[in-house]
Amino acid sequence: MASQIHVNLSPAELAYLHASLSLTPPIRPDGRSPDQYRPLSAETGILPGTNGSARICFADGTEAIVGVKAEVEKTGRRWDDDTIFLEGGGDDEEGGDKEKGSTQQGGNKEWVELTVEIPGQRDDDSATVFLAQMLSEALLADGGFVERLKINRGWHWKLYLDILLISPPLSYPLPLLSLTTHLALLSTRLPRLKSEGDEDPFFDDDWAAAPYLYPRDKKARPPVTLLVMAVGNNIIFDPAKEELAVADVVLAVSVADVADRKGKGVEDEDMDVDGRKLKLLSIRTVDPPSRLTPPGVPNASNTAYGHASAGATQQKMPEARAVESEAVEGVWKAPRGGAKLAVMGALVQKVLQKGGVADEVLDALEAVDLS
Amino acid sequence: MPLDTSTYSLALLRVDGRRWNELRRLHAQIRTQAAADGSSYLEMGHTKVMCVVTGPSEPGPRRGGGIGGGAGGQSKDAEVVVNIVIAGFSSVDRKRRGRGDKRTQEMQSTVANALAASLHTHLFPHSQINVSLHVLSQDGSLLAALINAATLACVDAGIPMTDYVAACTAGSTSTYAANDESADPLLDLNHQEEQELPSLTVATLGDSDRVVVLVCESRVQISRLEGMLAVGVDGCKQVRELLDRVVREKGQRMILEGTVEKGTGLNDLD
Amino acid sequence: MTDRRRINGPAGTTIPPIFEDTSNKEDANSVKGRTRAPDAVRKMFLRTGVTPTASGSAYLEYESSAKSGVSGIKLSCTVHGPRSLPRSSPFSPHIVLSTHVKYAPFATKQRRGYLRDPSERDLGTHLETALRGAIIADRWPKSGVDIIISVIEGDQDRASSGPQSDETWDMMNVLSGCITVASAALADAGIDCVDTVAGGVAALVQGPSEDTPPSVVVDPIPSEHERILGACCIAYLPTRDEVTNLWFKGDLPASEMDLYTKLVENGILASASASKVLVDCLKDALA
Amino acid sequence: MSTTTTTLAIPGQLLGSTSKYQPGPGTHIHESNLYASLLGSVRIVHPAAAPTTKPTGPVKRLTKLSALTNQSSSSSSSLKKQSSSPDQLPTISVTVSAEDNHHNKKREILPEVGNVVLCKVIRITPRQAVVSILVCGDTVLEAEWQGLIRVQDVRATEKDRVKVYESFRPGDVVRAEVISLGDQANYYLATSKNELGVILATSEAGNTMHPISWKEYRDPVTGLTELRKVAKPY
Amino acid sequence: MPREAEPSLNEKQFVIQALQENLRLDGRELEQYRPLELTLGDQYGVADATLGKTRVLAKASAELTVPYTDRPLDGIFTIATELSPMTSPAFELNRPTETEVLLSRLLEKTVRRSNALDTESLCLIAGQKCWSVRVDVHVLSHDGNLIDAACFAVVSALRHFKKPDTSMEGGVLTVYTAAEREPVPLSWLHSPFCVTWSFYGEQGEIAVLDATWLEEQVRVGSCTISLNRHGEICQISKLGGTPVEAVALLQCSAVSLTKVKEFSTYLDEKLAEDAKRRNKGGLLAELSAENDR
Repeated sequence: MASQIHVNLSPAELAYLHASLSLTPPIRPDGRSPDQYRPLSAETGILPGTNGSARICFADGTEAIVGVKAEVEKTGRRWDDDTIFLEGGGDDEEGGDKEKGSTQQGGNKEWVELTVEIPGQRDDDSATVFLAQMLSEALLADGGFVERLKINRGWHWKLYLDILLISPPLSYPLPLLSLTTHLALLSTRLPRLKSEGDEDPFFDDDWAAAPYLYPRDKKARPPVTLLVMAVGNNIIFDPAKEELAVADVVLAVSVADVADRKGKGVEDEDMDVDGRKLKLLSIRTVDPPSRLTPPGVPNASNTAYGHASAGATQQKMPEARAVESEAVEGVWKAPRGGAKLAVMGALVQKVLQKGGVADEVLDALEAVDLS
Repeated sequence: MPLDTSTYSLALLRVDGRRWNELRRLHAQIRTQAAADGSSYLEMGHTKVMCVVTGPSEPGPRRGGGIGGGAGGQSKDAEVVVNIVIAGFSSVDRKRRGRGDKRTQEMQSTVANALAASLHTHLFPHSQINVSLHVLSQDGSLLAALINAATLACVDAGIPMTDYVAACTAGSTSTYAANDESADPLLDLNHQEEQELPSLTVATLGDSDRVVVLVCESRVQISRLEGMLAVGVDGCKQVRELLDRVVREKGQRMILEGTVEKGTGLNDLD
Repeated sequence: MTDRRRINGPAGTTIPPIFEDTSNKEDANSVKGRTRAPDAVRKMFLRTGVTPTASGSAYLEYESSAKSGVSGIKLSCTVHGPRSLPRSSPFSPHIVLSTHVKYAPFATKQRRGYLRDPSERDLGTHLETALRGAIIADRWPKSGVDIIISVIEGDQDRASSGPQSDETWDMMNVLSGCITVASAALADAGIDCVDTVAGGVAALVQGPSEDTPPSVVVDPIPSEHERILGACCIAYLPTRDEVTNLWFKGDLPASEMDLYTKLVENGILASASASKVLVDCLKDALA
Repeated sequence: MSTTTTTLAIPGQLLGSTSKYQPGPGTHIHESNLYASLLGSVRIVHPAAAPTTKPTGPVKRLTKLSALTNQSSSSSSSLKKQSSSPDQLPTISVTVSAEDNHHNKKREILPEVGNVVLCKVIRITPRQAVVSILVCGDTVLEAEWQGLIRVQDVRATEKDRVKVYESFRPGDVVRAEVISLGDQANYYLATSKNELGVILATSEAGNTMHPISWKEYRDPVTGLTELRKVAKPY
Repeated sequence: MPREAEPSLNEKQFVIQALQENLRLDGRELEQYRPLELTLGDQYGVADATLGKTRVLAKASAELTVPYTDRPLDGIFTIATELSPMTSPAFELNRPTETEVLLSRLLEKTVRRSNALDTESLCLIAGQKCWSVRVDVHVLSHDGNLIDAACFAVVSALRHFKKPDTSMEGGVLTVYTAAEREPVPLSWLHSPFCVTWSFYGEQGEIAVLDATWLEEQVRVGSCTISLNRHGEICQISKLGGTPVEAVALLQCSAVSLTKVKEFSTYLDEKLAEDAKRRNKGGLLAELSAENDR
């Protein structure tokens, strides 16, 4: 959860931040507009040793590198209705389409292995695990992805995604990592299959001929995970560390572009103008670090100002810190409780609406030329 | 696959077409990253390493892989903490090694101690210098590359140091079993050669003959040590020159861009 | 991350049992689909104070489904603390919450190890997020509380050898249970909460045939449905009408936002009914 | 004693508006309404009686060690209270008490700034005395909380003359007041009041001593005196 | 975590001063070892090496397991080093310190990677059954130069160790107890030993062998060289520290060779002694079923 990143801001500063962010329009510390991302520079195909790789550097200097490696793996050996054809042999028809059915259900966890490396954090640290789970969850939720990995009924590709955060984690790295992963997958190519049918696969070793995992001509794109937060009624995208420190609620929303998705006959009518058809893959609540911020002391109960009352009444009353006070204007109080449903709905809506931020981000990423 | 050294004896050319005393292409950059105090990117052949230095700073909570000179920032010298991440995709066949991996830890402490020898840590008491290294691709001479990258990053970070710590590998043709004295020493081995031939990694301080790091992990006749060491040491001198050039060029550029004030006598330096 | 504390058997030598899929056979008594109404949650049993040594504890059990061989969920939760933080940890003006969710080795069809695997850690993080919102953290400075949940039975279809992907949906069910049971245990431990948080799950399921439009059900059991298109797990504060944790996963066209909202509403429905049980349980714990 | 135990409350239950009640322990304010934050019974304490009522939190424990102190000091505090808070709203609070939860489990409470605690001296240094807090108010604590009496907090006057080893010895039981939450490890305590200080001391000979002056204890057997910061007996 | 108490400034000064005048606190020459004692246990594969106050006990053991899938033709050979709090309060269980990691890596490189033990001979049925030989190193007391002592202990333990004899007839693998057949020694290829140098002075010009704990604490650098008696270097590791002239290192390696020869002769004597002690009345000749190749 985000609370792992520590912010040292005084209650006064927090109160100020919160106030300025809940203005309409909100005033962000770095002067961005609410749905504006940090400027970034990206490049792909930086590592010849991998099937696909990408590097993104945010303007604030945070930098991540993602490398994708693919290995051929026997399918079989799954506790599935179609374990009938274990070693790819003994093929019978309904085995095949059953398999299809099952893979459509979000596919096999084992086909994708995603690891996140954050300097200074153990790789089994719960925050890191949370990140990894979030990113892989988005990938797997899109059934089409796993179908891409199928070679034939006996064999499939296993993808290894290694995500490295190069810079020290200045802000919650989720957006950065997600964008980088997206690019890396876009640039990923798998060797062209030469064998046909269910025979053991062998491949064309001409790299130039290797097709992309996400073919260029199709509109399909890997998922991106956006970090959205709300302060008061304002919705703010790609929040910086300081902004997270006063967030009321933080959501991580994963969307993907599924223009070429067959199956449910819905997409035809509501294609929007640029033919992009967004799909909601996963939403997670991220624990806002604001809950762990130190509260301010309203002047009334500030003993330093001679109002000894608080001290005195507490005199012989253990637990009397519970003496509650109404929220005082300009005094920071760590938020309690959760978020109203309406707010959450608005967040998601803002992400998904046509021409919304998700659209913009995907456009921006398509602009990156894939070497 | 076994590397037939016979071809070498014929043409005196190595598998990748180098002579015995040739380095691979060494490409390096410094100040690759805005966020860090110091950063560098270094390629030796296909071995690619990134380095980020933060500090000298107040020692944070003890992190994993915290192996270094001082003792928990309590010492009167700055503690050099090195953290090496070997990316899963770096080697040809993907293998993932966790933080606990002993070999990585050994390299961490080696780099840390090598730097500590050259950096003026006594200038920063009770503080910590964090060096985090990322291995993006490996093709032999990994340790050497790590040391060089770390040195560059420290230069970029502006941490006072005695001199560059430059490293490279040296090997010897024909395996230890064949006890021929005619075996030639080799410079800067790649992965294939490292697998087949006896090799050692040597790092020297500046252009002196003084060895900071000497690591040999393969069986070799003691008689051959001298030859290999000699080649290695003078390889290090070449490497130092290259590193030095990188730094100077960057310096020049920064002056032209006006990012830094032009100091006096910088022209007579180069 | 290998388990160095105990002597482990050789890796990968155990394969989970695959039982004969009775649902394929045309015998009358085997229930295939869901028997409950779409908006009916399973009956659950909740009781606090089951572990005398802990400062707070609770036990939660879901009834097992009508479908043969599908087990319910059994969870036990213990709360330790508030206790003084270890000397190494820095000063904290709030209570420091640490959540551990652990499957018993026999809880699911596939044996779980003794070390927490990523999915368990993930659950722990979700749970923490859900509870952080409920707890009034600044009542307990400089102190920490450990919330330990052990999943005794993990809601998996043992009879039919369902595909792996079901696991994630099971996780959601388990998480909702964890949230409810943890909140009961917290109340039992006497740690200040703004409200009794309760968890609930709703899912978007494919109808019996492909052409029927997908429908929304609460508290789904994966194996009872043809296919689950998406599901969401919600941690809900009934009296404040607020959500502390929302976890949605699925495959939902952006054009169908109404489906999504419907899903969330049903999720809240489920957690509301869970919180009824919770409230009653707490009430008679007092009486 | 006009305390009225009305009903049972569960966390999140509405208790009334802030215009009607003052928030006491186990309650919290949300949108100018009072809600319960604990599982327990609701108590409404009327202001006139407020000072003399026992502290609501620890009432469940019957280990009275300092009844007298409560009387005297609470009366003193009552005066302050009168002056400070003119509006006399009844205080509403939710408490977990032994009788109303069937397996009578004790609920942990924390030392607060301003509490009087009883603690045992663990070790002394020239700068401070390290103590472990045993009793807070009237409640014997479950968890192990460590405290610190710094040399400048031992006495109200002539602080620069204070020597820790002339004020405390390991093993002494000290009555002290919490002055700060302190650092991550220790609460900061002070004995800079007459009624605060060592209340139980054993001599080097190992006998329990009795106080003879504001700074001396005497061993009844050997007749030797030792220096302490003596708490004023009642 | 508790840290080792550092020697006082005076101590440091004194030791270094002395070394600059070629004097050591215990009156040794700079290149002289402390008396090395080896005790072989009654059980096969137990070796207890003492070097002054440093004492290391190594125990070799073997069990039947399945070979690793990626190396079906090799047996398994592991060296387990754990520094217990018994050795020094600075060590904790389950949290390897730097010293521990480096020590185990050194033993690993010296004994295992230089394949002193022929692991292929440990394989009984390819891909199915093989011996897993394991050496546990226990440091009983630590007064400097752990590495050399530990390495010596490990090698002698392995040399001394005998594994149960086995036979294959018609795909049936039989493992004989010591009563049925005399256990057979491991097929041992060469005996590497570590020699650790400590360096002192500004330029690291003073090289000292077998430093005590106090001396180790004040040294500016160290270098461990592993050789066998045939003058084959198995491993060199100078992991940072104050730079040392290359020539000096070469001299060190030369001196190390002589030391290593002393070690191996000493070990051979000890083993011979032990064999004689066991072989009462020369019964072993009949008992052992292996034909000497």
